[in-house]
Amino acid sequence: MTDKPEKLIDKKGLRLDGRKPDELRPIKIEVGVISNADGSAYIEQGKNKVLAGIYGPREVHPKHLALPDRMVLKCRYHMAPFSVQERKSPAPSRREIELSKVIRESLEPAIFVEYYPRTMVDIFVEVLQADGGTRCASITAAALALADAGIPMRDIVVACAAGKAGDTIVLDLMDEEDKYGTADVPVALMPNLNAVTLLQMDGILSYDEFESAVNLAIEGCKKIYAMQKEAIRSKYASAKEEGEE
Amino acid sequence: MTDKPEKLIDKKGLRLDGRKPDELRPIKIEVGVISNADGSAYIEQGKNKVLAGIYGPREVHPKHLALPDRMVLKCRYHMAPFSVQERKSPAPSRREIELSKVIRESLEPAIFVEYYPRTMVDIFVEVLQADGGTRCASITAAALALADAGIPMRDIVVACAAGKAGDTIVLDLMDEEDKYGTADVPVALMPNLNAVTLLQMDGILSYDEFESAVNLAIEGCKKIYAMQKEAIRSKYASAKEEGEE
Amino acid sequence: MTDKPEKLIDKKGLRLDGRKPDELRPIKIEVGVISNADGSAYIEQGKNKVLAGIYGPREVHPKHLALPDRMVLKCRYHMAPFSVQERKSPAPSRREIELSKVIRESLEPAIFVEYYPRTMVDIFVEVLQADGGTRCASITAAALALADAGIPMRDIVVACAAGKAGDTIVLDLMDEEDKYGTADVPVALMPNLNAVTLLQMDGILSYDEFESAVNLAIEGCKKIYAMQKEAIRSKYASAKEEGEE
Amino acid sequence: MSAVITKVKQKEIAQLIEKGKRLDGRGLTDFREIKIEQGIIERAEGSARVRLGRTDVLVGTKIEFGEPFPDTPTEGVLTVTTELVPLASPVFEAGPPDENSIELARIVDRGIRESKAIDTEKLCIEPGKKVIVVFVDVYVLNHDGNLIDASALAAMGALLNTKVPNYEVEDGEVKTTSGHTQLPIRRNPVTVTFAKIGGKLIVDPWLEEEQVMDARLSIAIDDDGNICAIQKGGNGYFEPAMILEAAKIAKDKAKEIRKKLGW
Amino acid sequence: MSAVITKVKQKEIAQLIEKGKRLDGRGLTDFREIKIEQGIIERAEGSARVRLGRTDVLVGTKIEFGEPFPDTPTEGVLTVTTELVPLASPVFEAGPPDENSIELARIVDRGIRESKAIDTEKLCIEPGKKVIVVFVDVYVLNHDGNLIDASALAAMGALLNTKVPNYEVEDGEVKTTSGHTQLPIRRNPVTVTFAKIGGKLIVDPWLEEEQVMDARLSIAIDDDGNICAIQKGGNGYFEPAMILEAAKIAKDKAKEIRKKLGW
Amino acid sequence: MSAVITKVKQKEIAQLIEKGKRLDGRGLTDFREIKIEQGIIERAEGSARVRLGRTDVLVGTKIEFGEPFPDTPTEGVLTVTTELVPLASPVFEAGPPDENSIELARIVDRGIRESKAIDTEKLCIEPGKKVIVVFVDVYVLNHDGNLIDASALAAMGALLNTKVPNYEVEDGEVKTTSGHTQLPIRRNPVTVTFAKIGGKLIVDPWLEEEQVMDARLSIAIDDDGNICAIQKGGNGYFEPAMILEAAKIAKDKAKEIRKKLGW
Repeated sequence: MTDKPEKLIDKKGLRLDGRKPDELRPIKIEVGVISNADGSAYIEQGKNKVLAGIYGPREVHPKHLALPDRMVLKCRYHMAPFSVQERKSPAPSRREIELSKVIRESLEPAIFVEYYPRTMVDIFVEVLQADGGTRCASITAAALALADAGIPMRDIVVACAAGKAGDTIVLDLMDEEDKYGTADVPVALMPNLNAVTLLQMDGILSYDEFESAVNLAIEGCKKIYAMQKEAIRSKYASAKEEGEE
Repeated sequence: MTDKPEKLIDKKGLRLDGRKPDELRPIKIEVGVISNADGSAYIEQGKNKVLAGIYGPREVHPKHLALPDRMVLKCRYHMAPFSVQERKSPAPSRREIELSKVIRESLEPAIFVEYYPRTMVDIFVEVLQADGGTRCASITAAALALADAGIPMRDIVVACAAGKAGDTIVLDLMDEEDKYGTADVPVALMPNLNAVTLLQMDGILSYDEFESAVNLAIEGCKKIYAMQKEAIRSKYASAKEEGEE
Repeated sequence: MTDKPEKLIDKKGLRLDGRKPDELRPIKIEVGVISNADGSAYIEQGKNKVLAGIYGPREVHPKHLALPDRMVLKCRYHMAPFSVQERKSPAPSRREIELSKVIRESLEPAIFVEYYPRTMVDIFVEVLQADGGTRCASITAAALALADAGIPMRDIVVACAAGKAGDTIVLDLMDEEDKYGTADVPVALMPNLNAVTLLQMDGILSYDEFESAVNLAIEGCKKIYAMQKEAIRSKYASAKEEGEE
Repeated sequence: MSAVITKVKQKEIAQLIEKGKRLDGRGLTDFREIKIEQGIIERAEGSARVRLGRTDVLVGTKIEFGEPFPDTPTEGVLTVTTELVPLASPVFEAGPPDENSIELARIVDRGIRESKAIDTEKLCIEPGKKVIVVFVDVYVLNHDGNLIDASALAAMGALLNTKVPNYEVEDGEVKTTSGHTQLPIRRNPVTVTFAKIGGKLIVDPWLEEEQVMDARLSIAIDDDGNICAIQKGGNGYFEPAMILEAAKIAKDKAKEIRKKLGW
Repeated sequence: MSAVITKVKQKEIAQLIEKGKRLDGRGLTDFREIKIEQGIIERAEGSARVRLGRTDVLVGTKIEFGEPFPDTPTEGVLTVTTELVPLASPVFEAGPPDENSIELARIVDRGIRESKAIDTEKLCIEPGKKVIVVFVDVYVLNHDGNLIDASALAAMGALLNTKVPNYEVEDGEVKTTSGHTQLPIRRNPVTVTFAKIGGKLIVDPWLEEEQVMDARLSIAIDDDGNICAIQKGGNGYFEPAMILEAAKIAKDKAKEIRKKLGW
Repeated sequence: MSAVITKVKQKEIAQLIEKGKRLDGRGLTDFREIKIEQGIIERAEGSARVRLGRTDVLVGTKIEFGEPFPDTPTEGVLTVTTELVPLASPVFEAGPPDENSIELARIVDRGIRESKAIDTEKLCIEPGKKVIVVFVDVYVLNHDGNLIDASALAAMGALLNTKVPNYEVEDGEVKTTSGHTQLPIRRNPVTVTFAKIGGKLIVDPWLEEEQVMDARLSIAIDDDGNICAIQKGGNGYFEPAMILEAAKIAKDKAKEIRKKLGW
């Protein structure tokens, strides 16, 4: 177990990993990584390693859950037993069940669910390694997987947290800041529509601090959004190259 | 935990709570207490606090359980985690599963199940606080809830236990008498039909003692039956008043 | 718990229970022992006591599992809580789930599954007492129960293990040889077709030892096969006698 | 089973019973033939198999060392489970115990517990910390009606031949040593089950009778003829007089069975 | 419910809200009438029943002695569960908690935990070994919308009247003695839930409003007016400005409720 | 999948195999390309990802301190689980492990255990009380056939880079200290899986071959070329001679793979 650090922000105003308050962790994104899935994406954000896969639109199972005017969206957020310090039992925890719900509800506003009535789309998120902020990384990856699967969407959803470490409002909290910080505000956004699709908060913030945190998280979302677009472009490009060969 | 009392019956022949052997605990009954339910009732009997609600007749779920010539009756007896001294896990215990069955089988003889073929009636009993004799209080309340829901019945079922505390045959055992007494005989009755629909026994009784206990329990049932009738009357009256206002 | 024995094979080359290396344990077989089942058989092999019953061909439940061109075969291998030294929880263990699968897959090659499309046959195996080699005894009994149920088959499947105890290749391992021996090779066979339908191995064997063990197990299978035939004959005979009386 | 067939059969069975007869030739208060074999599972600490006609129940007991319940710190623990394995009947399904299985276990448990059949005080090793735990596992092998009486008999039969391994306590841990003693049994309760069909009581209903009965009543009787446990089942009712009649018959039948078994 | 009816109702409700009105006559930021009864379950260490209009939630607390979490060895443990028993609504089903039940429990838990409402350091008996465990069991009796705010209020109401039995430690085991002290409560957070319907925010949605809302936002406010927990729910979204607006309203409403309840 | 299509495909695949060819161009006893990456999950004590063609398996190991099994009081504990997460294939479903998942875990476990790959005696901390527990969690990321060989390889790959944290025992409790040692590995078993199609044996079946195979045979081979575990699967059978042929091929293939990986 990591011990509680003395200070989350040093004298120079830098964080434990040397980042400035408004700096993201290193991010690596890949699209189209699971050959069996209809769409998939992989993200590394700091030490987070998250894989998202999409199956669908496909037949609803069990059948009686089918809806006449829209698709059914399902989501399963799941952590590998070895993804965290103490081995996690494979059975879904209450936390995983809640996160499955909020992740689904953060992606659903983007999807034209009425385009595919009587079908089902499954979003599967597997956290292979966790480092604080897995729900945001999951949303970012799952949105790309949905795009990769060709699910029609209003925008690509992107997520990032801001929060308070020590007395400072910081972006993209890592594990220690999540655990020992004052507050954590994960936000998911459809940048083109200026629409927040996920908002949670843990900790204590004044109204003004909350406003700053939300605004900082939105800035972070926009930066990651650019990387999402780039990842799609580079997959298309390589697919095109392969096609031309 | 309450310690074992020295004597269950004092020199004057009175019980721990001052009752005479053939005396009921104070009883309070209310009908129509859950606005969402099709019928409901609440009973306090001593420190027992029990809520019963009825949903139905409604569609059978899952469908293949529907019966062509009668309604399906389901019953769930459930205790709140805080209803007993040691916190009870919310998962149904073996005891709760057995009681759900015997309560259902004590109510079913009263219901004209053939009037609503292909439907289902759900009886939900929630024990908010337990004080000995919850199954009888549950039956008394559930029968009223069925009446409140307008389910056609031959009679209102009513239940009460008798038993043996020390050397005395007593009516309506409280928690300590249940735990430290010699025998407990819960009985449910359709008074107008002189029909016993629940009979269980724990403990040791001679034939003669058993006969006395059954007769005493039946007397108790008849007294509570009068209160049931009164509770229905007073609900009707207040409904009528509201209608006239 | 039985302690680890000093030697599994004594100076005379005999085993703990006095058997020669290529000798089977005493076997007792009965066919038609469960009146409710469509077919059944009971086997004692050493201290193993195993009961197998067949229900079917019957309607597939749940319906959507029915296959248009063949029967569905199900198998449940289950141990009674008191069948082993330490009480076994009634819930199916991972071992029981694996054995249910390999037993089913050892019997299925013998069955003309295409004769009864859209039906299901259930094989239920109950181990009442375990003494090493329960899977083989289960297969031997279940194959007889299938025959007793009149399920059309290419051959009667029969099973027996061979293995290595100390430095010796031995037949039909008992509990101590299973636990403290070097290797265990359970084999199921359709003798008339020279077809191996079950093969597993635990332990360490050279190629030559493995070849010897497989051959010895096949010899054992053939001996038990004769007893299976005899058990069927004697059931038929007694049924005939009853008919003639 | 189709409801129509059941009603025809119900009528037929009820008409016979009206005349004091039963489909299998028994009188109204006759048990089927009872066969009991004890000690047949060597790996179990105790065992018995009871056949009541074609109903076939095997009970095995296991002994473990464990903790007492907080409210009875000086008493051993009794745990009864039943398994209605799908081998035994086309209507039994694999999976966690359903309400019928749980009710059966609790009736068997109640008969043993309320009659104080086991001297649980003698099963205490260290008050509040270590006691002997007795597992009674009821395994139904063939279901042809009246599982309650067959299971209750087999459970007592198994307890009567249950051996408790000798043990010693060392550093708070219990270890078995060689040898064993008999489980201390004080009472031999016998349970008698009635079915009400067409307004009449019959004893020991077999499967077809159970399928058409209005209600069921099981009464456990101890060695002194006292009643020690009762359970009504089924969707029908009993008039109070019929309950008292059943209690009297149960007393006689239990005595008869106890005599037959030499208990 | 048919999707067509929902759309008609959604339009009707949204049109009213557009005019600043609601079906039940409330203003957009009005709560329904709040009734709270405390200490009504004597067997529980604490209890409270909250009625928010026809929504009816009972919370009971139980105190046990147990082990701390490894990463907070000097703090007591808080466990919140919710049961959406089928008695309370035709849409609730018996069985293990579903995602709605779990989300509700976790929102209630978060409001209490993040506001540091309980002084958990005072619940430590022996660091790393023994602490006081507080169970908060939320029992919904009737569901007519906004279970979050009703449950959060009832949970705090129950904690405020929770008694911790006195105890002594002997040989590493904790035993209760006579008497009790009050559970140490430092903060009284209040949760305020919004629904977004037709682009407008309303406070304390009742069942019909919940059925047609686009999205939901719950904000917990502590005694100093700070935000201590937030949860967005539902398949819609919020513009950032609307979130900030909600945060301001929540602060006012929480203050109002705290005043009304004398917290 | 329609049974008709399967039969057509089966015929096509079998005819190719008859000519010594396979759909993907491999020879009958060729493995697909094997890629292995080790140590890629820093939070795990050991990890490896194996790609066998498009089949993709990630294994992570975790180390805990726990109790030994009663019958092996001086040995550490090995626990292998597999998760066939629905991400990896349209035929996998969320939920508790099914028979395929359990069989896979038990085959991987058997290969490691029976070859005595781990020196479990060195994992004993205090005989009968405290030992090191090694969790091997097999996580299938993409299923394109022959999960057995890929999982067995990834499991050994992860064990080979597993670090055991240093520890000290204080008052009967084990605490980790700084630093670590390598998990003691003695053997590197390799599992080789065969499919029988149209009377012929092929090695390393991919998904389409698995869908049409008659039966499956997996043979684990240790460093000395001895057989240490076997599992037959599927609804078909093998002639005894074919089993012996497979055992010979497995010995060669295992040697080849071990050489390629430098094990």
